[in-house]
Amino acid sequence: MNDSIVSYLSQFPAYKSFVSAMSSAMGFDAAGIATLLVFFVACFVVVNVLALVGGLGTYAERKISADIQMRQGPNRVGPYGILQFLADGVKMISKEDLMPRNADKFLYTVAPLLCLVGVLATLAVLPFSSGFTLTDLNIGVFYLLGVSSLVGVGIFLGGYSSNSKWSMLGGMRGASQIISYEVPVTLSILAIVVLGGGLSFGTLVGAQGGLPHEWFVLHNPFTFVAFIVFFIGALAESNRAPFDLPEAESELVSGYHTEYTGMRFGFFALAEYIEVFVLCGVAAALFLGGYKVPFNLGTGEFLVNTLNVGPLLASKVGNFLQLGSFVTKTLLLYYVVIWCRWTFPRLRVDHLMVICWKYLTPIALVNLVGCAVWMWAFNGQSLFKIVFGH
Amino acid sequence: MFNEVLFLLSGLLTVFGALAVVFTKNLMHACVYLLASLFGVAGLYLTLGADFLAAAQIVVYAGGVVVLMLFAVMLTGGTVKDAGRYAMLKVPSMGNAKTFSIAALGVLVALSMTTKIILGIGRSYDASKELPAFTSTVESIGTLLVTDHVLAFEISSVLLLGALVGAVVISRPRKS
Amino acid sequence: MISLTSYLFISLLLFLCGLTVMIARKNIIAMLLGTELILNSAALNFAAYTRFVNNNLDGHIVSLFIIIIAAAEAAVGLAIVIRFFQIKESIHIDDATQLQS
Amino acid sequence: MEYTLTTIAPIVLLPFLAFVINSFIVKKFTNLAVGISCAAILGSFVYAVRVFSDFVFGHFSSGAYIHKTFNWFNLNAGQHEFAIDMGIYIDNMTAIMLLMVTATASLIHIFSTYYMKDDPRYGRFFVYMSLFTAAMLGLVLSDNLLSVFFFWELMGFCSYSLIGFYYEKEGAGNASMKAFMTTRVGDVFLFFGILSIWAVVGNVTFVDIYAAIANDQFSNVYALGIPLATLSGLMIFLGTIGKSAQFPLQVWLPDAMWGPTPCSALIHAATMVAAGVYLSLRAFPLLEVGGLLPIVAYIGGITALGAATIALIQTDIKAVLAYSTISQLGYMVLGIGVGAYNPAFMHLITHAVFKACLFLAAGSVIHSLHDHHTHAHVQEMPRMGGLRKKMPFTFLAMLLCTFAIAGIPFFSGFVSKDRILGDALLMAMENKIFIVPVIMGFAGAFLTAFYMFRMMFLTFFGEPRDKELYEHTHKEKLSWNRNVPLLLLALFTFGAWYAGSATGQSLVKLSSARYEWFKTLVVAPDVIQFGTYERQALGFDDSLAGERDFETSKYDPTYGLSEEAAHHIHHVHHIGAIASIIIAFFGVFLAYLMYIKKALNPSWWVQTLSGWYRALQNKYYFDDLYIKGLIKKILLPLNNLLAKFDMGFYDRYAIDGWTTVNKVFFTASRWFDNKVVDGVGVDGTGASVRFFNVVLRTLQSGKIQFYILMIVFVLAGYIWTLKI
Repeated sequence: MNDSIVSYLSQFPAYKSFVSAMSSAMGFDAAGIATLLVFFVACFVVVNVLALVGGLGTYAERKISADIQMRQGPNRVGPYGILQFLADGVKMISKEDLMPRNADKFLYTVAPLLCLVGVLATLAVLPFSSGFTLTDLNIGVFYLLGVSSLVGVGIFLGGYSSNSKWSMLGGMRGASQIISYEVPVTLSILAIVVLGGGLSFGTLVGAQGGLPHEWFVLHNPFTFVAFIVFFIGALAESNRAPFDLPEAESELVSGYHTEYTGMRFGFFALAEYIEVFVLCGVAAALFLGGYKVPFNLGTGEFLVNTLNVGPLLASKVGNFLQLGSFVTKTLLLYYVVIWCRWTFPRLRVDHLMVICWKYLTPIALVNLVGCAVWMWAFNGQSLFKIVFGH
Repeated sequence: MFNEVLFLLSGLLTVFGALAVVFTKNLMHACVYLLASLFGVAGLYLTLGADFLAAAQIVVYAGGVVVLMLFAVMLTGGTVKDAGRYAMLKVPSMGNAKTFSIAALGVLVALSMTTKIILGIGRSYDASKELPAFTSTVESIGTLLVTDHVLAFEISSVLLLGALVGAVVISRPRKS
Repeated sequence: MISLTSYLFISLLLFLCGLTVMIARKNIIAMLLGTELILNSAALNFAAYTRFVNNNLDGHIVSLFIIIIAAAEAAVGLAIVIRFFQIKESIHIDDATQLQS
Repeated sequence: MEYTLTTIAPIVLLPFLAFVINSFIVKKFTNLAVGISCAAILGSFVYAVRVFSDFVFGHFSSGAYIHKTFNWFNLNAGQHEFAIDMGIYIDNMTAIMLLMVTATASLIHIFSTYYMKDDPRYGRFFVYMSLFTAAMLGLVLSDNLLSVFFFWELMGFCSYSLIGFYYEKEGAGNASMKAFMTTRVGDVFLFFGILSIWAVVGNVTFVDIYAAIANDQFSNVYALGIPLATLSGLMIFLGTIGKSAQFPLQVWLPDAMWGPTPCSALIHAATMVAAGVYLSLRAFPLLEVGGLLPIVAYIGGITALGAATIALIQTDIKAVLAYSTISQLGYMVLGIGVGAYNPAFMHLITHAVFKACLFLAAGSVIHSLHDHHTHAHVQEMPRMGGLRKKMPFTFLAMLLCTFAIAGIPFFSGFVSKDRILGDALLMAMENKIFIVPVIMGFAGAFLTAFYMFRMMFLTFFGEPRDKELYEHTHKEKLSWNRNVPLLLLALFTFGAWYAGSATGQSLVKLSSARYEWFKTLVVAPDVIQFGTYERQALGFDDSLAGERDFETSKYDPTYGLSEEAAHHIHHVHHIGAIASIIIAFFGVFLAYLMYIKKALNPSWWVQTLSGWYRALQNKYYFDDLYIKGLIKKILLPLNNLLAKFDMGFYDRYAIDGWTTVNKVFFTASRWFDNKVVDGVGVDGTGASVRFFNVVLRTLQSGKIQFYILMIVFVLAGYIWTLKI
């Protein structure tokens, strides 16, 4: 049904030989176990890379913020402070892992896990490239939204279970913020789904072209506004920048993870940074053409036609190209997010809520209806196509 | 093979989640276990090939209902009278031996009856025939919703709107 | 081998747990949890029947509507509980016996 | 003439209609009411003349009769077919009777317009008169005893109301009550008679009775040991005694004189009292079969003689006439008793005519004698005398009628009375038992002559004894409503109208039977002829129901007898006639001596026969006999006895007894009511309701979890019972 990374890899002879070896070793048809193994390896790779990205995220954030504030940022550890995140990681692990006395032990330990699980679960459907997405579920977007709401639960439980007033307030505010911003984010994604005609990332990205004018963001004015709403919602949902009230140092001493130390805090921080990357990835995939390489290089036809390279090799190269385009787009957005953090002032809680319910949600609804009308009126053509004919 | 594994995992998750909900003393834990149990049910949906249902289950319950429960607990705990040492809310009793014994009685009766029915169904159900392969149900459910069951669909939308407005109005503290 | 009865047993267990929660717990919100469990057990049955008996997806539709209604019910229920709490200062079920004859 | 409902009914209906109309309008339109009443009776008279002419001049057959019936009501309950048919039965006797009644009634009505004019209740008198005439005509026409009985009672009521006409006078009230009661006694026996006949014959129409007698149905039926024929005959004759004031029950007629004189004329002289005799005539075959004729004869004789003797000493002119009526009725009954059917009926008719005339004349006399002091009319003969100059026409009419009643030859009275006495003599010859009635008859005849002429001499001849009264009475002028009726009636007292020969005896062989029309037409009903007949519904067919061929010689009484027997009958009749003539003249002569010549001194007779005189004055103590004897000695004690029984036993046990029974039941039911109904039923349900209330209330505990548990149990129950 939905093709996944294993299905992609299984095209290669190496995979077949591996499977035959496994089955001869195991004595029975090991296809199932083989796929399991491959899935396991793929997931391992993806998770670690993202962890790395998370770590680099902290480094990037400190460097960029320093750059914005006309200062250097970390440069001691490794060349240009590139290994700073490893130092932080080691610090996180070595720190003493203590728990408040009356904390709700079970929830205290479960909360960070929930957060991390919620974020990592979304990686399953993130469309790195046409082949490398772990599984291209045909309910991809729907699944992503559902799972990402776990983060809200984790934050809330974290705040509640650490048995202190600040964390409690931080948790409440964080959860309510995340839940309320889910509404505009979902509606804007729906607008794209209406255009794309399917819930899975594959179809949505496929519906876009390599060149910017074929991206959904420039498809029609409604989608452009939908991109902005999505981006703001994403910021709020990941408790970043102007919406980072839950762990605002000045008021709530760092919000819901005040009492957390050591690796639990590490989970929270890691979850946060990965979530930012994921959301940027989703934004890139839905609005900026995802892994689509300009001039269809990604599909490997060019190579096959011109350099008559073997189709398998061509697709492999194409995938890497697609991966490259997806990552660059996501990191660009990542930069914008970090950029926003040090430019916009923090929002008051009621302002936060007012923006969400009184402005973003209505706009998102209008966009959704607009896209639907656009689809019906111009039967799906992008503005550029209408204007310039092709 | 993959299906059986998933069934086993999610089945265990649901059952133990539900049992945990029954036996925890703390209401918050009950909510979390409920969340776990519902995720188990989502898993079961997947084993039954109902992927859209699983996603809907996750979105609705994980995202909405459980958080709602948690908020409700928070909003209803903090009276001075019930406040615990750290002004933590003292949640009313989650049932004691007496209530559980009564519950057990009820459950026993229900259990005997339903098992009788299920055995009846089991006997009459021939598990022989080949089950169809899993297909994506999203499109077909979508079409069904707006063709056969459009009335139910529209009414549920009105229902949800009503619930939304109602919940807001009811829970808003009166000005007086 | 997984068959219809296995799913029915799981939903039965879910139902029984929900029932015990509703009967045993003295806390209104706990009872709402119980209702959630019971509703899910019903939805599960429908899905199971669609898979094993006649798979014309109507079961899925019904389950979907059950989920929808469960959400609406939870929302309104909790609103009432909150209101009840504001009035009665407690959410103990035995305080809610005004309908007593 | 065509005999249908529309032609016969008016005879009865006209007066009845007059009665109905007048009873409404009499207060406001009195004269109109009187007019209607007179017109009605004249109308009936016209119809009666038509019927009379049809029978006497048309068919002229002794056996002719019309019998039309209609079904009055029919209760055929199951097998007993109980149907009562009413109808009319007209034969020669009925025709003659009709003519007589309507003629006398109309003349009396006319006279009443004079006599009652200044009476305050002038109109009301005519209302009763109309009703009475309707009843009498109805009786005459009716074909069965039941309708006879109806009209009989109606007449009784009319006589009661007319006798009591001056109800402010205490005597009138008593008299009407007395009249009503005594006739009622007779009616009761009549009713028993009708019932006994009914029991045997099945219905009571005359033709059926005659058929029954012909078919010998009465012979072997006994009731109370007496053969039924005699019993029912006796009962019917007792009815006649009551109504026609015969020997035991004659006390009421003299007191009936309290009523206005025209009423006495019509009711107590001509018609009502005659109805009794008419009924006996109708039932003659029954009396004959029952062997009751001797009894009838004796009753007739005693009444005739007794009444005549009492009449001797009466001073009130109306009293004299009343007793003379009783005595003449006695003669009719005597006639029946001796089997003189035709003469008895003739005497009835002739008597009706001259007695009505006598009463009207007396009425005009009384009406003109007005006592200024007491403002009342004078009826006492001692205060009269020499009135013939004051009232010549009344005197003439009265004189003629007195001749008739006294039995002076050439007058109707003589013809009929002589024939009765002749037949009586004949019967006495044959049967010794009849000798005493015959002697009584002849003695009565003598006394009748005497007291009638005594009355004439006292009122009209001699010197006026009350000068002042004499001066006040103004001379009589010939007026249409005072004198014409009198003279007309007087006209019909001549014997020639009724019998061919002047003397009533067929001394001379007449050329045609027409002259002896009365003797030929009126014949005792021949039961054989009625043995087989088929009844005809009224209004169906107007042909004469039955017509016997008529042999001219049939009118001769000796017809069919041997020459020698015929000669014997003639011989006896001649002796009878001569004897009666002698007696009559002797009576007149004696009266002449006593009151005109004053040769004989009445007071002498009074002293010598003082005992008898006192008896006469007290009317042979009949009134005392009845009041002291019958009522005081027998009825009152019986009454007391019954009262004692009623009060003592019946009330105490039957009624009070019930109360005790009631008390018992009452206490029992009260206990049951309290203990069971209240205890168990009412309180019980109350308690049960409370009990269930408690039980159910706990069920509604308000605890939701309890409800859930209930739901589970109920669900389980369903599943378990339905065995899913």
